[in-house]
Amino acid sequence: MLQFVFFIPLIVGIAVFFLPAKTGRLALFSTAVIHALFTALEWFKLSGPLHTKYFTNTPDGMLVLAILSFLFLFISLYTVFYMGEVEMSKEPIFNGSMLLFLSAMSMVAIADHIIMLWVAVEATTLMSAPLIFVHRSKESLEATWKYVLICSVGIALALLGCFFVIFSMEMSNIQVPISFTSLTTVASQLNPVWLKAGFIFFVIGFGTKMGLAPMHTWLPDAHSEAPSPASALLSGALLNCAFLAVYRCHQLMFAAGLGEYSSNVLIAFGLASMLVSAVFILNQTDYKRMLAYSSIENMGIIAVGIGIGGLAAFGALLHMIHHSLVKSSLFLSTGNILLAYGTKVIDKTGGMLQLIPKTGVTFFAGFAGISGFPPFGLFVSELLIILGAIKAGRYVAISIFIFSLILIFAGASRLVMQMVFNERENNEILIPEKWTRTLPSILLLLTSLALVIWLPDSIYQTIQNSISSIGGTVNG
Amino acid sequence: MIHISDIFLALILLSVLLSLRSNRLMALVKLMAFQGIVVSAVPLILDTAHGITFKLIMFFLLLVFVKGILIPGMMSVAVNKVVVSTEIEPIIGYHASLFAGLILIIFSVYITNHLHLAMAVQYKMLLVTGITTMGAGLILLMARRKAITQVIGYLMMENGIYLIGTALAKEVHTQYVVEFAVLLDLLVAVLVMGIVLNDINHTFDDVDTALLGQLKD
Amino acid sequence: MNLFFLALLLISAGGTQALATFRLYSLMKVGAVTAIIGGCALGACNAVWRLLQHADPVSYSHSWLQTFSFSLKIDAISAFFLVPVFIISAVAALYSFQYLNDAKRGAGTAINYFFYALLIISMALVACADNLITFALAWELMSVSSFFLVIYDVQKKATRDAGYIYFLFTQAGALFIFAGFGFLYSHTGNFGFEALASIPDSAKLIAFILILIGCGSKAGIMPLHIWLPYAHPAAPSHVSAVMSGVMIKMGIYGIVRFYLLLEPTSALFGQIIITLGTISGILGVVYAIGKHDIKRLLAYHSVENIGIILLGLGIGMLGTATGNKTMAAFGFAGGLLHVLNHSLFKSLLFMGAGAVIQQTGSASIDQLGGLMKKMPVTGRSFLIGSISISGLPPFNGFISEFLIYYGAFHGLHLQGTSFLFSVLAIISLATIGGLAAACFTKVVGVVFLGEPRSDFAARASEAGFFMVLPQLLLAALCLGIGIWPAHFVQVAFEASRAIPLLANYEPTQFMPIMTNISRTVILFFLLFFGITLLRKLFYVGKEVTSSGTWGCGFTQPTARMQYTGTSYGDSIVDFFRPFIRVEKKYSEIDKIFPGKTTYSSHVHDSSEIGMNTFLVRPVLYLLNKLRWIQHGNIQLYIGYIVLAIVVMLIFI
Amino acid sequence: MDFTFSFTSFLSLLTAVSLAPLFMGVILKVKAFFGGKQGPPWLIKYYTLIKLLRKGSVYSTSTTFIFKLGPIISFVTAFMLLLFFPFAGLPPVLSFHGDVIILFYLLGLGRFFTVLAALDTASPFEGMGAAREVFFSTLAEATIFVILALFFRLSGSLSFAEYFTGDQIVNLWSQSAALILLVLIALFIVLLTENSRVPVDDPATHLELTMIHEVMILDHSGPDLALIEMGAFCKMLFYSAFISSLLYPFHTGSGLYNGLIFSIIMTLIYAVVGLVESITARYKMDMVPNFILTSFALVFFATILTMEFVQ
Repeated sequence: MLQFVFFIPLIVGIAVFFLPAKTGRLALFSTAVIHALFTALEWFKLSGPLHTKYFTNTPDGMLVLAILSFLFLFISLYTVFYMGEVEMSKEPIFNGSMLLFLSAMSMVAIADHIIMLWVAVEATTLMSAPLIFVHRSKESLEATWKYVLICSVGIALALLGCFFVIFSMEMSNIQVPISFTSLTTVASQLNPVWLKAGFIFFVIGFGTKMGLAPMHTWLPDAHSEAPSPASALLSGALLNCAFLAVYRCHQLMFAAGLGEYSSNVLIAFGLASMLVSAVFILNQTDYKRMLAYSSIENMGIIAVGIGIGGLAAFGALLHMIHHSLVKSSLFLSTGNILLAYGTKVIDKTGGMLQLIPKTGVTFFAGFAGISGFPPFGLFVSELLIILGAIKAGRYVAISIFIFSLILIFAGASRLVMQMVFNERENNEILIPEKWTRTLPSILLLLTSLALVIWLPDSIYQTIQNSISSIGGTVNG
Repeated sequence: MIHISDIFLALILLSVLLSLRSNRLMALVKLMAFQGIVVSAVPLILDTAHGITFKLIMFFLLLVFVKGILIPGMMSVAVNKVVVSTEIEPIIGYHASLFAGLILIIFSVYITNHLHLAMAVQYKMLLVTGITTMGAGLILLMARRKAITQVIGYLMMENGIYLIGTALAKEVHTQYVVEFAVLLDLLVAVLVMGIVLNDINHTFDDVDTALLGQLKD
Repeated sequence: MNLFFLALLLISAGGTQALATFRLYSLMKVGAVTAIIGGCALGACNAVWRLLQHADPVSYSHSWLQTFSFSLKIDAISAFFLVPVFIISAVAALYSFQYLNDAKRGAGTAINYFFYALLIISMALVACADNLITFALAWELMSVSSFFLVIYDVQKKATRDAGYIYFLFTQAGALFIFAGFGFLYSHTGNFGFEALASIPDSAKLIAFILILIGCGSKAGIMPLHIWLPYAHPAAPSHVSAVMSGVMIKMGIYGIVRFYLLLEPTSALFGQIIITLGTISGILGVVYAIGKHDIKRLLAYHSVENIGIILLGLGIGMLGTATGNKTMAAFGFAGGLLHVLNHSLFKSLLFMGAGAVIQQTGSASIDQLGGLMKKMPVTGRSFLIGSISISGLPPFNGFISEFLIYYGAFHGLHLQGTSFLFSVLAIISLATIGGLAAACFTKVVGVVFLGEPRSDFAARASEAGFFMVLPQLLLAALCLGIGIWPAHFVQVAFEASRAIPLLANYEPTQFMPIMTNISRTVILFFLLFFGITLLRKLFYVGKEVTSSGTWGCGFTQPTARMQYTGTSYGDSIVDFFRPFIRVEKKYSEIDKIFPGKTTYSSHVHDSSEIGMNTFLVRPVLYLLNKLRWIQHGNIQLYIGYIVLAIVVMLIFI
Repeated sequence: MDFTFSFTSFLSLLTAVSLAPLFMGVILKVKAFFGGKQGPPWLIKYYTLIKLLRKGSVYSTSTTFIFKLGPIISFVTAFMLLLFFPFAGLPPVLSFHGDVIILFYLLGLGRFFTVLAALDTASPFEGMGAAREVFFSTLAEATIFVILALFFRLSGSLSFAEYFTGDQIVNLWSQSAALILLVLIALFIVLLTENSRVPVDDPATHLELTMIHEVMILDHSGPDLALIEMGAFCKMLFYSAFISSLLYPFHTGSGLYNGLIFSIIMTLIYAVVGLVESITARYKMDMVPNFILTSFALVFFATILTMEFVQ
C-alpha cells in the first residue's frame, strides 16, 4: 500500500516517455492527483501503520511526503500550462522525468532501510538530471554536469557513512535489521566513535544534496538553469528530502546520546550556508540564482533550528513547510518573468508592476514572505528559531544568524524592488502573463497564509511527534 | 602465511597506481575494467565464512558483468566517440599523482592501524586497499581536466567505498536486493553521465572541463 | 473590548472596500475616508472614555497556532497611546480626501487606502499587544504596511530609495527586538508579559538595550534615525503626518511598555535614555536648521522631539530608580504628554507643508516666500504649529516641556551622577527650545513671510477646504491643551501609574501648578488684548500709510535679495561644526566685474556617513573578497567536499 | 498662584516701570561724560516715547498682521516678567512655584514674534539681524537655565519670590557667596546680550550691517516703535533688578529704606553698563558666541561646585 506512492509515478513516468506530449501532460497532472490521494490515505493512517523491511511511515517522513505531494499538484498544474507556451523538443522526457523524480522523492520520504534511503537519494539526482539539461544549452549542460558529478561524489561518501553506521552496530555484536527504526531502539549500544564518523559522512554526503555550504556549489547553477517548474520542484521538495536523510541520522545520534555533537555540526553547517548565501545574494545579477541562494540560506536556517532543538526545532519544521510553499511559488513566478522578459538578468527586467502586474504582485508578496514578514509563515518560524536559540544560550550562533539575515534582506530587497518597481525603457514583453500561470503560485502563497491563521491539528501533531525524538518541544 | 586475497588486493593497488600515472584515456578505461573484475571478486574470496552459495556466485557474475564489461564498454564507446586527443591533460602531473598515491597507501596503513580494529589481518589489508582506492579516485576527480577522467575517478572511488564496505559491513552482503539497488544506481549514474558527456561533446566539441566554468558568481 | 474591535472592523472595511471599488474613484475615496474616520472616531471615543473613567484594563485572548495565544489588553497606557493613533489617523484621512486627487491612479490610491487602514489597525494592535508573539506580529504588520505607504509615488527613484532604506532599517530593527524577546523568553519560559519583572537584572539590561535598538530605529533616535529624512519627504503628506505623528511613537511605546514590564531598579536605564535624548534632541534640531527641504526639515524635527520625549522618560526613570516621586511623576507625565502634543502639532505641520508643496510644486524653502497672503488659513495654522513645536506658551508644546523641566529641577536634589544627568537634561532642553525657535522662525519667516522668491510661489493659492479643515482642528487642539492643560496632564500621569513607585502617589502637585499656568496664560491673553486695544486708541485719527520696505539706502531691492533659510541658519550650523558636516560650493569672485557666481551648501548627516564608512563599506568589502568561492571550477568544488571531510574528521 | 494684592507691591512695580526710561537715561549720561560731552537731558527717553506715540505709522507693502503683532507681544511678555518680580524685597504681584520657567519662555515668545516681524519686511538687513538675535539668545538661554538649576540646588525654590523673599534666599551675602559671584558675572554678560548692549551690539551705531536688535526694528514707526522701546526698557529693568536683588538682601528694615538702596544699586548697574559701553569696543560678530559661552562656562562651573558645597 505504502509503496504505491512511488510505484505509480515510476510506472506512469516510464510510460510517458513513449506517449505523445499532450497525453503526457494529462498523465502528469492525473498522476499528481492520484499521488495526492495516496498520500492523504497514508497521512490519515487510513491504510493502517505499515512497516516493511525497507519502508515505513515516520511522522517526519510523512510531513515531507505531504509537502512534496501538495507542491507537485500545483507544479504539475503549472507545468501543463507552461508547456503550452514554450516549445520543448523533448517534452515527453521532461514530463516523464518529472514523474520519475516524484517517485524517487516519495521513496526517500518513506525509506527506512539505511541503504535503501541512500539508493533513493541517489535516484533523485539521476532522475532530476534530465529536467535540468532538457534545454541542451551550454549553461544547462554545464549545470547538469556539475549537479550529477558533485552530488554523486557526495552521495557516494554518504554510502561510506552508511557502512560506518552499520559497522558501529556490528562492532558491538548486535544483530538488528539495518533500518533507522530498529537501529534507534538499540542506539545506546552502538559504538559512538563509528557512529560519529558515520554521521559526519551522512551530513557531508546528503548535505551536498541539501545545499549546505561548502558542498552547496552545484545548487545555484542547477536551480537557475532548470526550467522553472523543475526549479520549483528542486527547491521546494528535493531539498526537504535531502534534509530528511540528515534528520534521520540526527535522530539516531540523539537516541545514541550523541545529540550534543550532531547538533553542533548541524549548527556549524547551517551558519556557514547562511553566510555564503549572504555573500552571493548581496550583489547578484541573476534573479533565479538569487532565489537559489535564498534556498541555501533557508536550508541553513532549518539546519540551525534543528541543531538548536527545543522551540527552534518546532520553528525549523514550520520553516520547512512554509519555505517549500513560498519558494516554489517564487520559482513559478520566475517562470512567468522569464517568459515575459526572455532574460534572467535583473538589470534587463523591471517595471513588472506595469507590464505583468499579477506576477509582479505575486512575486513581491512571495518575497515579503520569504524574508519573514507577516502574514506569511516564515515570520513565525524565524521568530521561534531566534527565541529558541537564545533560550538555548547559543548567543554567538544567533548573532551570526541575525547578521546574515540582515545582509540577505539588504541584498534581496534591493534586487526585488528593482525588478518590480523600476521603470523599464522598452515596454514590450515577449509572452504576456496568464491567470492560468499565476494562479498556482498565488494558491501556494495563500496556503502558507492559511497555515499561519489556522494550523490543522494533524500537522501540529505530526511536527510534535517528529521533533519529540530530538528533545524538541513547543513549550519551554 | 600469505592469504590468497592478498594477491587480489595487491592487484587492485597495482591498478590504482597505474591508473594514477597512465596518460592515455583508453589505457585508463582498460585499467578500470580490470579493477572492476578484481574488486567484484573480493567478496567471493573473503566470504569463506558463509560458504560459496549459489546466490553469491550469481551476484559475483552480475558484478563482473556490470563493473567489468558493461560500464567499461560504455566508457570506451564514449572515448571513441569523443574524437579528440586521447591525452589526459592532468592538472597535477603524473609523477606527482603517483607520489601522492604512494603517500596515500602509507596514510591508509597508518589509519587502519590507528583504529585498533579487532579483525582478521586480510580485512585490515582490505581496508587499506579500499581507502587507497577511494583516495586515488578523489585525486583523479580533482587532478584531471578531462570530464571522462572524472567519471573514471568517480568509479574508482565507488570501488574503494565498496571495498571498505566489504571490510566493515558484512551484514550488507546478505541482502542482495540492497546490493542490487546500489549497483543499479551506479549503472544509471554512469549512463546519465555518459549521455551528458555526449551532449557536452556535441555542444562544445570537447569534454574539457575548462570549458565548463561559465556558471559562476 | 467589543467597541475596540468594532472600530478596527470599520477601519478594515474602509480599506477593503477601497480595493473593491477602485474603478469608481470618488466613490472609493468617499467610502474609504468615511469608514476610516468613523472607525477612528469610535476607537478614539472608546480610548478617551477609558482614560477619563480610569476604567479597569480589559483583555482579550484567542488561541493561535495551537501553542501561542493572540492576546490583547487595553490598560491606561495603551489607551493613552490609542488616542493619538485614532485622532491623527482620522484627521489625516480627512486631509487625504482632497490631497489624493489623481483619478488616473485609481488602483494606486485604493492600495494606499488599504495599507493606510492596515497601518492604523496594526498600530492599535501594537499598543494593545499583551504578549511577545502578538507584539512582534503587530509590529511587523505595522512595518510592512507603512513601507507600502511610503512607496506610493513609486515611479520616482528617490521614493524607491527611501522605501528601500526604510524597509532595511525596519526589518533590522525588528530582528533586534526579536533577539530582545529571546532574552525575555529564555528567562520566563513563556510568551506572556506577566513574569518579566522577575528576571535577573543583567538579562533586563541586555533585553532592554536590544529592544531599545529595535524600537529606537523605528522611533528615530539619533544614530538610528537615518531612514526618517528619506522616508518622510518621499511619502504623501497625509502618510508622513501619520508616520511622523503617530507611528514613530510606537517605538516610544515599545520602550515605555517594556520599561514598565521589566520594572528595573538600576539608574543606568534612565541615564542611557537621557543621553540618547540629548543627542537626538540637540543634533536633530541642528540638522533641521541646516536643511532646505521643508519636509526633510520636519523629519529632523521629529528626531528632535523624540529626543525631548526621551529626556522626559529618562528623567522619570531616573526618578523611579532614585525613589524621587516628584521627578518620576513629572518626568513620565511630561514625556507621555509630549507624545500626544508632538503627534498633534507635527501632523499639523506636515499637512501645512503638504498643502504648500501641492500649491507651489516646490519643497525647497529658499524658493518660497510671502505665502501668508496667498494661503492665509494654512499660514496661520502653520504659525500656530510652529509656536507649539518650539515649546513656547501659550501652546501645548510648552506644557509638556514644562513638566519635564519641573521633574528635572526636582532631580537636582540628587547626588553624584544623577544630579549631573538632571543638569544635562535641563541644559539640553533649554538649548533645544532656543534652537527650535530659531528653526521655526526660519521656516515661517522664509516660507510664509516676506516676498515670494519665485513665480510659482507668487502664483500659489489657498488649498481646498478638506485640506484646511484638519489643520484648523489640530491648531485648535494645540491651543486648547496650552490653555487648559490640567486634565491632559492628569491623564498622562494616570498612564504612568503602572510604576510601583507611583502606584499610590497622589498627583497633588499637578493641579495647582497647571491652574497657575493656565491663569498665567489667560493673563497673558488679557494683557495682549488690552495692549492691542490701547494701540488701536493711539492710532485713532492718525494717518497710516504704506510703502516699500526701507532698503537701508539701497533703492533697487528685489525679492532675491531677501535673507534665505540657508543664510539664516548658517551661523548656527557653523557653531556645531564638529558634529555636523557642511559642504559649501561657491565660485570665487576674482574679476573686478564678477560674472555669474553660484553658491550651494549641503549639510551631511554625520551618523549616515559614519554608518557608511565604518559599517556598510567594510562589510561589503570583506564579503566581496569571498566571492571567489563560487568560481566555476568543478575540481575545486570537489576539493571543498574533501576539505570539509578532513576538517570534520579532525574535530571528531 | 498666590496673588498678593498689596498696595506696596503694586506701587513698587509701577514706580519701577515708570523709572525704567530714566535709568536708560543714566547710561546715556555716563557715556556722554566719558565722551567729554554734556549729553542729552535725563528725561530724554520719556520725550522719545511721547514723540513716537504722537506720530502715525508707515507700513511696508510686504508686511502682514505679524508685523503689527511683533511689538505688542514683545512688550506684553517683557511686562509680564515684571509682574512676577519682587522689587526691593517686596512680594511680587504674582508668583508660584515654577513661574521662572514660563516667564523665560514668555520672553522667548516675545523674541519669536520680534524676529518674525523683522522677517516679515522682506528686508535682507532685518533678516540678518533676526538670524543673529535668535542665535545669541539661544546661547544666553542656556546660561539662564543653568543659573536657575544652580538656584534650585541652593534654595530648592523655583520662582523669583522664593529666590529673593523666601526664607532661604539666594544672595551674595550667604555661605555660597563664591558661586553667586560667578553667577553675577554671568548674569551681567547675559544682560548685555539680551538687551543688545556693547560689546555684543551697539545700539548707537549707524551701520546696519553691524546691528542686531536695532536693525530688526528698522521698519517699525510710531506707537509700534514706542511699544518696542518700552518692552526693551522693561527687559533691561528686569535683568538689572535681578542682579541687584542678588547683590543685596532686601529683607531687612522698612520698605522705604529698601527701596532707596534698591534704586541706588539699580543706578549703579546702569552706570556700569554705560561705563562698559564707553571703555570697550563691540566685538566682531564671530567673537560674540565665545563671549556668551564664557558666561555659560562660569555658571556651569558653579553648578558643578555645588556637588561639594550643598550636601
